[in-house]
Amino acid sequence: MTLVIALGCSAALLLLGIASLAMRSFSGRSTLVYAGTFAVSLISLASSLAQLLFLSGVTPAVTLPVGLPWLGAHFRMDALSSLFLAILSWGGVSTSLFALGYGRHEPEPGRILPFFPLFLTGMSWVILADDAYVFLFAWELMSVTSWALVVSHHREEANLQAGHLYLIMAVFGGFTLLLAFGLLANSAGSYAFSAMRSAAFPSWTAGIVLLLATIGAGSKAGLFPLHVWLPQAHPAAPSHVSALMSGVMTKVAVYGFVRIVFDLLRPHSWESSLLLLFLGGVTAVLGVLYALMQHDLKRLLAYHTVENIGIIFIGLGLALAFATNQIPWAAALSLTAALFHTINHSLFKSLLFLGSGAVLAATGERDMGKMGGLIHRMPGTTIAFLLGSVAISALPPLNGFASEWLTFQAILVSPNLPQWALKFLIVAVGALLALSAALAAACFVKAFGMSFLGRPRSLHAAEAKETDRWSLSALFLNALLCLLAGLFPGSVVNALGPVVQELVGQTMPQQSQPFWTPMVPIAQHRSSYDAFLLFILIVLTGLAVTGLVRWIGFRPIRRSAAWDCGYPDPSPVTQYTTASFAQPIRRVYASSVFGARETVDMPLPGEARPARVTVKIHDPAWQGLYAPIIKLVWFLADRLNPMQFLTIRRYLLLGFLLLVFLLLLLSLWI
Amino acid sequence: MNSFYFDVAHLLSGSLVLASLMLLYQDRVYALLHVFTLHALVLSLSVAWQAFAQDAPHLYITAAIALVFKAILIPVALRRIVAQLRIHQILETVGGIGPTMLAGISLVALSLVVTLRTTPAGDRFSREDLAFALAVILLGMLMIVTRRNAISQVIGFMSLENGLMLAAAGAKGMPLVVEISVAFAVLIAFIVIGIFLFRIRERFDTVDILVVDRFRGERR
Amino acid sequence: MNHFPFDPTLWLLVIPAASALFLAFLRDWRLAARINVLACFLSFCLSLSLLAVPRAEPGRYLMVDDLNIVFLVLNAFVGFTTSLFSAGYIQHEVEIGRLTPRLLRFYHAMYQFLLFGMTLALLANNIGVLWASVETATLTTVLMVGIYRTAEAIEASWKYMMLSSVAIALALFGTTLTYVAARQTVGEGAEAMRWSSLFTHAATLDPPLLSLAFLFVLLGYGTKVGLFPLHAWLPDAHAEGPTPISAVLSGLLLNVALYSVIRFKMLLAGNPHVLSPGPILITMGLATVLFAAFMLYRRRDIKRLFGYSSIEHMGIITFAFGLGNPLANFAGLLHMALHSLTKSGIFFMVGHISQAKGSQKIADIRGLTESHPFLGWGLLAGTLAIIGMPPFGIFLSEFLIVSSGFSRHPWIILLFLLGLLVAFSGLVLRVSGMAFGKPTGRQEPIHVIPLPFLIHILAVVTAGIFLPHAVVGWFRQTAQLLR
Amino acid sequence: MDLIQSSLIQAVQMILVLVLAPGLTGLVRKVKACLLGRQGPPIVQPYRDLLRLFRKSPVLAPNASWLFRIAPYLIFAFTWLATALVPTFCLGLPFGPWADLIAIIALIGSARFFLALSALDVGTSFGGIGASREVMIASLAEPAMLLVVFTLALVAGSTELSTITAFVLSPSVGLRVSMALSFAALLLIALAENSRLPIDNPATHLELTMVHEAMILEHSGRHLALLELAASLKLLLYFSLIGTIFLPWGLATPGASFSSYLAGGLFYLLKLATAGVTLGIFETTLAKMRLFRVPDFLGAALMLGLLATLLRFVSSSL
Repeated sequence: MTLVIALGCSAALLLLGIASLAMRSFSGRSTLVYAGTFAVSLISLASSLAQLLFLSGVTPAVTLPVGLPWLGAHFRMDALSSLFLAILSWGGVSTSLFALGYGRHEPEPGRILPFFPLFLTGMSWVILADDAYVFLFAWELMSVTSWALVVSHHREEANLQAGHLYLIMAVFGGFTLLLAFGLLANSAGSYAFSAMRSAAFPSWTAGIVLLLATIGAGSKAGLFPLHVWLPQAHPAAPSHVSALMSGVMTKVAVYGFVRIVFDLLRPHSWESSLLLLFLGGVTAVLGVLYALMQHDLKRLLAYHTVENIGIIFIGLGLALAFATNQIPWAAALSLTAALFHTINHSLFKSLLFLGSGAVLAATGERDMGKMGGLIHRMPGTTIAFLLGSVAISALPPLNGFASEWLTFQAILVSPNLPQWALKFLIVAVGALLALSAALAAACFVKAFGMSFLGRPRSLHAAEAKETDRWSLSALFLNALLCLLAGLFPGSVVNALGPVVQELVGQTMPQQSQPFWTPMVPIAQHRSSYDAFLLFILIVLTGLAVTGLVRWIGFRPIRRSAAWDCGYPDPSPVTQYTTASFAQPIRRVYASSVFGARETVDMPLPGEARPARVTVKIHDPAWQGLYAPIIKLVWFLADRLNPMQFLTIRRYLLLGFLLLVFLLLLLSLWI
Repeated sequence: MNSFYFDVAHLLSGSLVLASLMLLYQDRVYALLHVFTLHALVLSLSVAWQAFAQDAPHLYITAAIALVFKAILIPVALRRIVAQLRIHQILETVGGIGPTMLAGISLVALSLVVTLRTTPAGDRFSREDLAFALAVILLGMLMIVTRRNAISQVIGFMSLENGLMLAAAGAKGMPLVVEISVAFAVLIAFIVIGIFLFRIRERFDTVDILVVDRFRGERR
Repeated sequence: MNHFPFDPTLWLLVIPAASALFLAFLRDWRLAARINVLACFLSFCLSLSLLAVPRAEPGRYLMVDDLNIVFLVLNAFVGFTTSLFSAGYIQHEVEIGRLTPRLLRFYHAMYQFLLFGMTLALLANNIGVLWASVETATLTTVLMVGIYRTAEAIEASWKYMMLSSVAIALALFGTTLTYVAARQTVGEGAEAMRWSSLFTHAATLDPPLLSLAFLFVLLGYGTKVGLFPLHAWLPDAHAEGPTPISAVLSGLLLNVALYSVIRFKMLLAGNPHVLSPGPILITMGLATVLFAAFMLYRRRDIKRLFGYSSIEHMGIITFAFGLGNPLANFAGLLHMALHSLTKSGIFFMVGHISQAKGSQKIADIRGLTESHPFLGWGLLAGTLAIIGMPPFGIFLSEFLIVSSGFSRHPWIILLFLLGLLVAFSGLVLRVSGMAFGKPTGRQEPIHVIPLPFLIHILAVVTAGIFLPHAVVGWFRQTAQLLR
Repeated sequence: MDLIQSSLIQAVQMILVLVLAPGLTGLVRKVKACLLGRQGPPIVQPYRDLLRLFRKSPVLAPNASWLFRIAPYLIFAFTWLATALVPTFCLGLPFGPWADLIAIIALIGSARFFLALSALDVGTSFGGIGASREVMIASLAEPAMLLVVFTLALVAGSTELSTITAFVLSPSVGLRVSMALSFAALLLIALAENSRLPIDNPATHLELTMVHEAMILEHSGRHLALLELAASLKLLLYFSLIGTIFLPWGLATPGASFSSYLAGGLFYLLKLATAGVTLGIFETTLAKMRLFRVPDFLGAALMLGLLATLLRFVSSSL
């Protein structure tokens, strides 16, 4: 039933997308499409939540007479699917709500409206698919529609390049998944997931499939070094689409990975987890370091997605390590942490991207170096964005901390693992995770401080207007969810129970209601965390102190020029900028990782020209991996191109040689 | 089928191969034309002989076509072209006569190896024929790809096609041979007229080189 | 051979032949275009009737069996839609004076004659007839390619002519060899050239001779398929001829040539002792895909670009048949059908685009989705279809080829995918450059006939989402036939 | 009864840390002054300063936002809460299960986050300097701290402070090399986190050197008072952390007699005093290092932490 509703919703979105083509001339179509998307997503959210929370006992399945001939299109909605469908639907709800207001700023809605619902449809089919063909079909559909959205602002050359890179990477990932499914289907004898579940795979197959799945899903999710397209493509799209891509599509990629590895494959060799842990750790740290180097708000957020994907994959790697060593309770803990972080990231990353969209709409700026002081102009957006920043920086009492805390707890049970390699690697990964958490805080001090605090750095920023109420409501809904998920992590953990149960065969200990009791991942004496009471206490303390101050003797506030050690600077230009803020961290980390070089051009006294600092940063992934490949392709293209310009005699010569060669082969064969 | 018939057929087709090698050896236009006339003559003889041997009267037509069209009309036409377009007497070859001859001989060897070892069961008659035919075809192609001169390329193509005729005639009881020979006559006519129409000077490559410079479809 | 009220196979040949004759003498080109469409429509209906009428025994020269029937229908269908497109196309050509009524008479006659040749090739039950008709079709296209009389056009058709005439010779030798191989067991005369009897005796044919024959056939017909390194004529012929002819070339003639290769492969498959064609086909297919993929990057001419993409797809199909497992064969047949639909559809768009922009240089085309939305999005959709993106059907065939082949030949499939990826990147690079960005050049709208393209793209989408069971059944038993 | 008692203890602890914190700062200053041969301000001086600051009316820059005004309260609340969670004179605090060691560190992190934001709010260059340097230092200090936590957690099998302390107290545990290493790491981190020498000089207002001072430059009146108080609370927190983890002797166990509680309190005061004196001596003996040598300093802490964690495996395997 729930599955039928969900499929109906996806079909409705499909129709909506097609219908928007029909209504080219109709003026209110933008509102219509987004409102429709909002309503439909709401329904599918309800159905998926119902499936997850109340009906997790039964897993509805449907087979439609379309798709791969002689097999049909299989759809299934188990706990995992319903969880991710809920994430997806929530993304749809909030982004379409935001777009109800934001969509008005769109110069060419005709390039977005048809693809926005289709994009959602593709993702929901990926999540509901129960055979390889439907899965890949939907996967590529997702890629194509999102590509169309990325290039929707097609007049900027940069967007086109970003879209090109994105599409190639997406297809590359699709191919690897195709190979993975080819292997699975070959062993299972059918493209249906049900057959793959029941099949037993030889260890080498399992290893290769896992590798392929990591590459395929990783390239979509943004694992280092497959992430390069992400920070270019996500910001290129309109902000509500960026929110969907960063907040939801990367999660769909995570879903694909979990589905293939934990559900279909169920590997038995622990070595594979080494790869995941390593990639996850490196991705987390490099992602946030990249982010710290950015000036473009949306690009910073996109790089941050890379970091969080790293964190999620660390959790998955841990789960794999424990599961393959038959320590199900620890596997359950790690998997819960990973899934919890998945939920959290989709919440606060959508929130932040929507916030950046609001800022973009208000100031027309993506460069943080031209913002500042928005806290006075856009109070609502500021509060929501602040909450999001606190959440993504993994600070209590918000949700980001809860999931990272669980991940740390999972890391701390690593001594139970028999393999030394894993023990050491996991500790190292833990250090990397801690590093990335600290850097994330730094990064969002920068992001929030530069764009919302201080004094406006440009006229646009100075004259910014608060966004419309639709956008604000979308922002605040996400912020509220971040807060709730942070305050009552126990309930979320309980809700994740069925998912974890069906994937690793055990769940975390049931978190005791009522909600104000602490969250206990393993045992009371071992570790526990109670966000709600901490929050209450913080609030109370704050109030108490205020009261105390008044009691000691309250004096009204006076306003006067800033002190600044006696050198109050007249112009906002003298404020710290993104580059200068990141400078210490750049000198500490980036000089080695990114080969960052600063050149200072200081004019002599009396010269009129301004002094400038130029920073050069090299992307190791691009320099080391992509640039050579591109060079090679063009080299070969150039080498082969003369084949177009040979003389007829030469062409005939080629054919003649081929003939003689084949004859020689034949004479040998006989 | 007693061995006398066979020996004559064998002799004729063998001499066709010889003629092909002679074609390869030529480096003067008119000499080339003469040798080709010989080539066509031998072909028509051997086809006629086949017609007699297999008592398949329709093959006589093929022989006649070969005689009239290839041995008389085409050479005449080509002469006129040479005269009109003032083509050089000297033929340029790619990589000299000597290596070409060597290549030709090894090609003959290859074709013998392939065909003779292919058909252990097949009757000697068609087997030998096929071997020679294949040799002639390969030599014809070799001529096309090693000669820069339009005329010699056309002649190469025609000798190739003579090989086909030889094979077809040798394949006992094969239908449509006549039609095919007619079709080829038309095709060759096309080519020759084409050369004439497009005023191709000196060598085929010139067309291409002009084209490379001005219009090889796509400029570099 | 039992009789029916009427024998569609014969009429399938009569109609194009007769109309070719008639059009050759018709002066009014507008009327000629209409008649052309009408004739194509009639033959399309006839081809459909083939499906309905119970099948006759293989005749002396003609036959209809599982393999060729779908290509007959496809042939007639694409011929019909193309004639619709060409009606609009030539109108514009006449208006800008690139074509004169005299040339058009020739054009229409040749168009029908070409269809006649291809239909005969598909219907032929005799390898000699097959050879003759394929060559007829080829020479017809040679003449059509040169129709613009520009230096480029003449050069292209000349190249086409030279390469194909050598190929003709090779194919003929292959045919002769096949005859000789069959003669001893099947018996002399036409019997030994008849597909129907050849297949029944396939196991007893002289193996080494048959292998030799296959090599020559492969090279002969392979040249028309456009397999590397015999492809040279294809891009120029596509680029310089009138666009309807490019559509027919890519959509039909390549298929017909490939069909003949497949026939011979089936013959080999029936004989256990011959050399297995699989590896050769795989190698040539792979080489073709990789080569075409890299050639896409430096292209400056939109039609040549898609010509190379046709080469690539012929490589893909050859590769699939080389793999030879039932799924791959199925995918190969499907891919043939879908490619001809998609590629001809693309050429419809390309034709209109080059007319709208007054140039087929890629550099002159930009921002189509803005200046000519239908053309731009159409080109984009066609490109996405041809590179195997869902919801288009080619996704299905590539899915099957790769997933079925990977476990057996992992490295080969990896190379294959590499080729696909490179080609993909090259095509998207060029096309997104043309479809997006700030429009340049002429921007005034032109008269477009959307119907043919829409039909094609719709058919391709349907194939990707839902293949009718009848089609699936047919493809499957044919795939079994191929083995 | 038990609940009342425990909540009473918790209340006492919270008041205690609040009362002691400024005194500790005063003590350190006094010691340094004496060592430098000055008389120095009396130990109670910080209390007076705070009181005066509380009475003064804050002066805000024209463009200071609401964030600037609530940040001090938040920062104070976070820090005080964190301090209240660390056992000072007795174990088994009722707040204990609310937050384990990781959460305590994260609370400090939150405080720092808001401090850095409020520093950026007015938009002065000094605020920027302070904030950017602070986050750089933190980005090194926090991982090091977490590695120390890992070691402890791996040794004691828990991140719960009371459990760790109980474990260290238990006779089973001998002298562990990894514990020693993490102790050293923790000391280094404590210096960095509390912006003491050689990382930062709390007494200076030289533009180039200051970090923490630069951040609170624009704050005044009660806001400044709260921030100062939070700073000294943080110092106290680290001291009591070191005390309760590495020298847990004298800590009263839950449900003990009043006298033992008293003893625990005295022990605690003793620990604080020694720590304060040591810090004073330490700070007088060395000079501040250049900002970009801080990474080396904290990198050492990081390495120590990692080494400790790895050695822990080895020692356990032996």
